Amino acid sequence: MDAITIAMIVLIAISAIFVLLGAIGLHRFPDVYTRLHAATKATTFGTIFLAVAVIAHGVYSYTKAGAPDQPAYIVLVAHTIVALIMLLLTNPTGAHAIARAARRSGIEPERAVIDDTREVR
Amino acid sequence: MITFLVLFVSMLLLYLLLVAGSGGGDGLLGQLFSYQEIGAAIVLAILTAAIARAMLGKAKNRVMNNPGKLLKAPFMFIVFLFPFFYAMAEANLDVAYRVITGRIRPGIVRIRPKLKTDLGRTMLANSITLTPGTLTVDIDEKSGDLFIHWINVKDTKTDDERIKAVCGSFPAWARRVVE
Amino acid sequence: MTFGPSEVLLIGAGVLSLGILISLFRILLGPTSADRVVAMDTINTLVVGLMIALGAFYRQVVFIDIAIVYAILSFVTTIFIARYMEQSREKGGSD
Amino acid sequence: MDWSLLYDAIHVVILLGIVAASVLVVRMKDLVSAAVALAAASLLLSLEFFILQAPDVAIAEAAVGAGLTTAIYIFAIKGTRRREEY
Repeated sequence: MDAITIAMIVLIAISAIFVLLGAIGLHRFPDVYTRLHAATKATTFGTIFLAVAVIAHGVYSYTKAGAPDQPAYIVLVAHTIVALIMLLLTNPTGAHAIARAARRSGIEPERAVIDDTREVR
Repeated sequence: MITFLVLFVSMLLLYLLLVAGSGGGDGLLGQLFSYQEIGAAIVLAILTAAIARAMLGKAKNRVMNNPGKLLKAPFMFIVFLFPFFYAMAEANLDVAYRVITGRIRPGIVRIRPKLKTDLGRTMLANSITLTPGTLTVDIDEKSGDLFIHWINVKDTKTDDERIKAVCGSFPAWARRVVE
Repeated sequence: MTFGPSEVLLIGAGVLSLGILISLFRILLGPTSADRVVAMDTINTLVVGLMIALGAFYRQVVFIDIAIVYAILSFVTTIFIARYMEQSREKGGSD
Repeated sequence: MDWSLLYDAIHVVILLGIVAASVLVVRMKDLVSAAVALAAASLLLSLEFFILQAPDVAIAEAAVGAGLTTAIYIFAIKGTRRREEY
């Protein structure tokens, strides 16, 4: 086993652990808001590590490939970076939209010790 | 004019990132871009910026009107990425711990970060959503107060202590980058 | 039998599809419709990750473009459902 | 161990997900929840086209299935009562 395989095993193991924790957290937490914590943070972090593994693979393959194959790996790395940026921009915004919609449609946070939104409306 | 220039540069960079690898030369630099793609990028970026300027110029983003701050903002943003990723890793270990043990003490708190521009508020809200145990629920549009769902509420006395406990140094960073 | 980067990417894709299956149970169980939207948003993120991993596994660039398009379009869906729930002002029903 | 077995396993998991989500669409009484389940089914269908290596169909399915039909269904639900009764 060469170095790139070991590096990718480490990166993908971290990504797999966080993705599975996010999916299990959907079932362990009691209400919408705490589930959003598990869902957005853990899965976004896991997907970032997966994309980093793909980028590492692309850079390594670029140095190994012959001249006619090299542009394909540049395109692979650039497009993975664009997909990662889109994910990082849209994910927290979507989570914020869901949380606001849930609060305004009247879902109370369960087991809450403090709730400042109650005095506003 | 400055809005137009900002849009032009960002659209140009996005297009060039999407067509990287189109050149036919040798080596890394020769393979990156062909001349046709660079020409198409400039024409399309001018068109996009001219169309979108009327829409984006209305927001209360004062950083767009200050050229010195505008040149500094991208560099400050790159410096900001390092504490941000550290806080993000910390957040995920925290969430992992709470998923495994199920030990939570949730609540919704109100904080007043005193940011003036729309861009600064957006950046702060998105950073808070991705970092330790906090999630932005709502915003009071007049005063700029944020309502934050906190997974493990700590008892704090003053407002400053609470801001410190919720989002660390992010308001200072947001002020440094875009205000 | 070989064990290289392609096989590691395939294992990562397998774990992501397991996460999709676990999240589908939340769409089945979720007491309110907000819970179901959260589960759908999680599945969106996981599908984008799966598309990136399998696109690198196939070694074809077109497949990663689909991931970019998909990330933007799924965001539109989430925002649309959230806007509707915000306006409707009634408790999400249980099933 | 043969690695194509894992590839087939991913394929089967996605197909099971499509079937499960489609059954949920029919069984749900709350219309918004049914629309969410339909969006989940169509996004898994897009992933299925992706795995069958048909990128053009996958893009069309992502645009129409995940983006457009959910919006149209939500517009339709706005004109009705939220709960289904029978």
